[in-house]
Amino acid sequence: MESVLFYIFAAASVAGALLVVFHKNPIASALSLVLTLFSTAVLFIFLLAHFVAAIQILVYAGAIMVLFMFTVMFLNIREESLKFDAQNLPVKLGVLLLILFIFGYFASIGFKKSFSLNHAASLPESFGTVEGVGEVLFKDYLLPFELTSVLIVVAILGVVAIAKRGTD
Amino acid sequence: MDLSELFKSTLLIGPEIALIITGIIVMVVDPLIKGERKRNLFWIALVGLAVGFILNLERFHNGTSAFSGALSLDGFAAYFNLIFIIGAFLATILSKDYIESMNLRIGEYYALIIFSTSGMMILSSAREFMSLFLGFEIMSVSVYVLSGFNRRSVRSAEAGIKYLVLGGFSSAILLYGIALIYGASGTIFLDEIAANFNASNPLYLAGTALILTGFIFKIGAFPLHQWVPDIYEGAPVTVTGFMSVGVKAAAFAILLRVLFEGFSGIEANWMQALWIVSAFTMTIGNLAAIVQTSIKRMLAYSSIAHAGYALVGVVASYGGKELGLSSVMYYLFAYMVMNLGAFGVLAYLSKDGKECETFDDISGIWRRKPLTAIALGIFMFSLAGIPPTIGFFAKYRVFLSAVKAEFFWLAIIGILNSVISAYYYLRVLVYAYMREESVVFPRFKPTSVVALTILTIGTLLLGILPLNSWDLAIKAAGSFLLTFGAK
Amino acid sequence: MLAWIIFAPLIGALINGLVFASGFWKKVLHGDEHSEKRIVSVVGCGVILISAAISSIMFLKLRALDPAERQIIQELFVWIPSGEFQVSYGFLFDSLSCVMALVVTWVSFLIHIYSIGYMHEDHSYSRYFTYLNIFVFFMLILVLGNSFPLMFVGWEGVGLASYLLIGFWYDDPEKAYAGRKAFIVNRIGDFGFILGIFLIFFVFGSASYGEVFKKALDPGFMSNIPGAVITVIALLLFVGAVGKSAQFPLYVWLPDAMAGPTPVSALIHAATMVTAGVYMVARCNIFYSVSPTAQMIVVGIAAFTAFLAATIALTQNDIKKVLAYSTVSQLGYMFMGVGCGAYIAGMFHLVTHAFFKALLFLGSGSVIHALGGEQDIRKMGGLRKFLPVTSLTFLVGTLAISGIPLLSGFFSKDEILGSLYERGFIIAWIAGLITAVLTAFYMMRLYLLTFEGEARASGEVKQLIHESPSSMTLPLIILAVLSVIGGYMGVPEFMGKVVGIHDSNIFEKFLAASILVEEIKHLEHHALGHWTLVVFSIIAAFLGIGLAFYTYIIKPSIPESVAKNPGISSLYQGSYGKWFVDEIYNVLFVRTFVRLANIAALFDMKIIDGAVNGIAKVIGEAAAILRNAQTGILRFYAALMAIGATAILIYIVLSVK
Amino acid sequence: MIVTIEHYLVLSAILFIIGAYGVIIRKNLVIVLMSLELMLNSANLAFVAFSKALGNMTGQVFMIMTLTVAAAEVAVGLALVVAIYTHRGTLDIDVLKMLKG
Repeated sequence: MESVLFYIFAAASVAGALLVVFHKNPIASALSLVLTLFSTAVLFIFLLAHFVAAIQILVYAGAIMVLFMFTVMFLNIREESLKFDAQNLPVKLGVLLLILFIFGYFASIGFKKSFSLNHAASLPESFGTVEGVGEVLFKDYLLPFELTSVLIVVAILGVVAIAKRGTD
Repeated sequence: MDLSELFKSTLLIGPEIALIITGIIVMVVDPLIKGERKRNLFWIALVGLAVGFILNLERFHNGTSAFSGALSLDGFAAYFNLIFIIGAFLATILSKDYIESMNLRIGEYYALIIFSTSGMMILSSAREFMSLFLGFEIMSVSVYVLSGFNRRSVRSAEAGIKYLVLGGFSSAILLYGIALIYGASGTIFLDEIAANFNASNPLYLAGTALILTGFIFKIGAFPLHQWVPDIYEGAPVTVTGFMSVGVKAAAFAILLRVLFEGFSGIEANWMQALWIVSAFTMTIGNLAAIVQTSIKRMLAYSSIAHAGYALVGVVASYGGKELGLSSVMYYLFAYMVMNLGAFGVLAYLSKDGKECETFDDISGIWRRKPLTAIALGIFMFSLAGIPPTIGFFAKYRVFLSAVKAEFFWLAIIGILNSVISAYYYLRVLVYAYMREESVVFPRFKPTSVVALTILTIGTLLLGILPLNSWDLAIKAAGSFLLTFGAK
Repeated sequence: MLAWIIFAPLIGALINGLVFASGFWKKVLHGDEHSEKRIVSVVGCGVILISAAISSIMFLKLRALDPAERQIIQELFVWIPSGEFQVSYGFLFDSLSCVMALVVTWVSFLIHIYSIGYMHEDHSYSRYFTYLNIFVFFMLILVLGNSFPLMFVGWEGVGLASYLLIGFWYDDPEKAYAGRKAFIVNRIGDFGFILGIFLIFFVFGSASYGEVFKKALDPGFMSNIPGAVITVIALLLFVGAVGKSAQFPLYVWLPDAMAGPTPVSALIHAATMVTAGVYMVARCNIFYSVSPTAQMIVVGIAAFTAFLAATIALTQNDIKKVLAYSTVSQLGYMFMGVGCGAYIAGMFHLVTHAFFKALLFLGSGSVIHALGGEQDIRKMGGLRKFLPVTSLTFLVGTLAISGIPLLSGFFSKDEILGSLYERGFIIAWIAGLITAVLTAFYMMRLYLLTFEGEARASGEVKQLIHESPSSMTLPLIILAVLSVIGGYMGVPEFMGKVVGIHDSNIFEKFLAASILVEEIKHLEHHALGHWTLVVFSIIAAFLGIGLAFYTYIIKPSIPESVAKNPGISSLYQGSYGKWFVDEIYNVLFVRTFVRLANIAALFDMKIIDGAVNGIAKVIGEAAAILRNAQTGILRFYAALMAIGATAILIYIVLSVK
Repeated sequence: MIVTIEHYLVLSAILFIIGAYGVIIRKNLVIVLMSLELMLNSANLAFVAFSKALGNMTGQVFMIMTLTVAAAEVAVGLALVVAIYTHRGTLDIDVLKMLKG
């Protein structure tokens, strides 16, 4: 059962990603990206990362995608400027497949020694919950957490500097 | 981590906090004051950087770590912080006249310079990938914005978006590498990664390669150097000066720390890769610099070449760690002084919204502004590595450590390159000294002159009398090795 | 005190540069040009006089010391402070550097004085003196520094000053180009030199003369080092010397460097800077003495250079070009001397050459000055009656360089030729003798065409001809006197005995302390005796002079018929065209490199000038390729980056076994 | 067939390459930024997958950090896109070649 669901959502995320890359209309691309992000969130749940999955949907698929949509709408791109990527789709897809093939080939050379993960014997009880993640976040990784605030300040400042009109 | 430890750790990162607070003050005060008075933000920025500088000095004496080992506040970090803070300080002074004459937004500019510096400082001491990545991004996002800071210039906006896209691309590669390393070792702390390192596990190798790629991008070295000239040319010239010295040095700091501490298990392999990278970087940077018609772009290519010279020192560390590392660190310091000076002269000669960037813009400055011409000459000689300047001294150290480590061919390629490089640096001087002036030069700008004087004297004096600047690099390299017990 | 020899010119340069050349005097102090020139002359010449005086005092001090301990070392402070690689600012005043310092300071002083008259009309007078002082400063660092890095500082510094002075009249693009050519060719030499220094560092673990030479003399230490390493060091250093001292194949820059003001040619491109390579070889005598291969190569290149340059000088019509090729040729003699192990003989020729070549250049400057800038000897002639002092002193210089007995050039050249023979470099000896004939011939030709015969200058020019001011003639006279008597400090003992001087060859005795390897004293068994060798030299000198007289005075029709003779004219054209070395370099580089880079570029290539252009073109082609890769298109960069990232990934993954 | 961590890794690698491919082939700046998001998202997937395999939650925390970074980059990126659009009236990145050579 799980494997069927995995393949469904994995296929959905790959399909979404391909549509992002190959669809000529940015709005359609943005919606496809939502599909990918959402499918990924489902995969997170399979991976027992419930809190992170929720965040993924709230922040990523919600907030960030709204930003994208807003920009696309705001810029009000004309129809003729959408034509450019439409040609040669088969060629481009072919190239992508080729790249994947080459990568796969080299990866199989490099990875011919089967790599080993130190699989955990058992997962902690609070794995993936708000409590568990919160404890790690605020105990072990407090500094990075604080640094994100600086990063966000920088981003806000940057957006203001670039987008605000007037010199004063 | 309990509360008292947290408190202690917070106190220990005083310099970083000082800068972040300064940045926030600048940002908050900016909208509150109007018009001409905004220029006073300059002083707040300087005071903040000075405080950071003083607090940072403490670290040379007592190396320690904070946040359960996430940050290593050792002499190595202190040395790099010195480069960042001095660089930011002088870049700020140089920027004052420039941003006023270009009519850029003052508050955001200073705040971003300072935030970016704080990101670099996190980077120089990070021993844990999460802090590292955030420091990396704080620094990068700030300079993306700074590159596109001149909104009236389409070239600046172009530089900003190019930098952001390519930088984001490299950040994603870096992040993926971190993920692989995390998967292989189960931790993101460098010391534990080194302890678990297993060269037969391909996840480690792929992770190392991807992380290396991310750093090579930020250094601006072959084969990920293509962004450098475009972005350096398009960004406002003071920003170019700042990022060519700050971002590059920060990327080197983190490259050294991650490679030497985290991935020492396959030292021979990445060293070989860096050998090739270094040789190509020097050669490509120098060759392309020769045919440039814009000084700014020429200096951008020269900055690629200099990244190559510094990489020679990294490779030389294979033979003698202390010597090689210290030569890289000293090189970056020297590069900060001379390159900031070179860009400073360009900033100084910009006027009324027009940047000084072509050779014609500096033609004949000797006749109108002899002192500026002398400063430019000294910076060019230093960049070309002609004695007795700091540039010669730094190159001498790097190549000497390469010879000492028996990397003869790399040393020969390096010396050959620096021989070639004299040609295009000299061309600047031919225009400056031997041509008629073709543009009207801007009038005297007292603030920039202060910074240029400091840099000129620094370039010359540290070349003639390096005094303890070299010892400091040795000590810093020693403390770096001590941090992870390699000494 | 020693340091002041060096710092006096620096102070002069600072004053002249910052106060006068920067325009501070005119713009801020509103001083007038006349007083500016006076102050600049006093400062410029004064500081050189100070350092000349100090070096003389130091020389006396040095002589007072016991011969075995004849060196004065002054360490100022540590320059490169790091454990085993420590380098300090230290100055070494031993007999070798003493000789060089005396020559440099006194000849510079005379040329500074001369420049007052020569450059008087020039608008950039203060800039000129600033550069000249900077040059002396770096030259003294080169000569007096006690370590290889410090020598390198001076080495680069004199190159810089030379570059600034060649391109001094920057309004003329050709002259600015000549400066650049000199700089680039010198960088090729510097490349070898600095590699040599690094290798010395690597082998000896130090770079100061004291330690390096101490270890090099220690048989225990040397037994661990393969002889080839020392040969490589010696040859790398010699590459530097080949660039700086204009030997084949890097001599091409020196004739072009004559674009600078004539006193500069005299000082930098004849008397001092170009001899730096000779000084360096003499300084590193140990390396050369233990490596016969290196000696063979040095002597071979030197002999070939001497001969080649002399043949070119035969037919040149530009007075300064003749002297330039003559300088190249004479430098070849010096390298033959130091190369065959006769370091003192080489240094001796360096000193006497400094006198007579400076004299000849200054004399030619006086002629050019008098003729209002004319340099073509076909438009001169008969100047003796207009310029009596110049012509007389010029004649002295000509005879001295030709090796006429009892003048300085005779003793020094003879000593080199003698040493070559005694040490078994027979081919070089023969080449030297032939070159001596050629030298006497072309120098006499130069003198005769310039000063004797009928005046070929145009009428207007003739009106203007005047003897130069005393500031110019005085140095000429002093140098002429030195050219006559300068040889007597090095009279060989076998000659001294004849006239009953006990203490002959004081030069050799003084310098012996600095030559760390015992020179092979005159070998006992050789076919020809001392006097026979001397006679050969004398015959060579007189043969050349006689031929010149015959050709240009007795039968003036000969040159023309020779030039037209089908058999000889190709030789004549070859010599006149400088054997087309510049063109050959061009073709070589064009063919081998550019065709590889871009075949189409061949057709665009204009074969104009020298190897420099060839190399520059090659680099330019490669650079253009790189440049075309920089399309500015973001996607393209991202693709390149992705390829780069993949390459790194594959490299790392596959390289780990 | 049991779904192993390797499955997730392969999926993440495919998403990463598609994202990188998007950056390389697309001319539309907004879509280029979306492709960057894809790359970051694929790294997140790898982090969370490893987190499950290793039984420690560092990977999940890292994913949260990446989220912040992505948000910051997108915000600044879109601001720059707007700036470019006001200058040039297009989102075609191939037009952005004033800086070259």
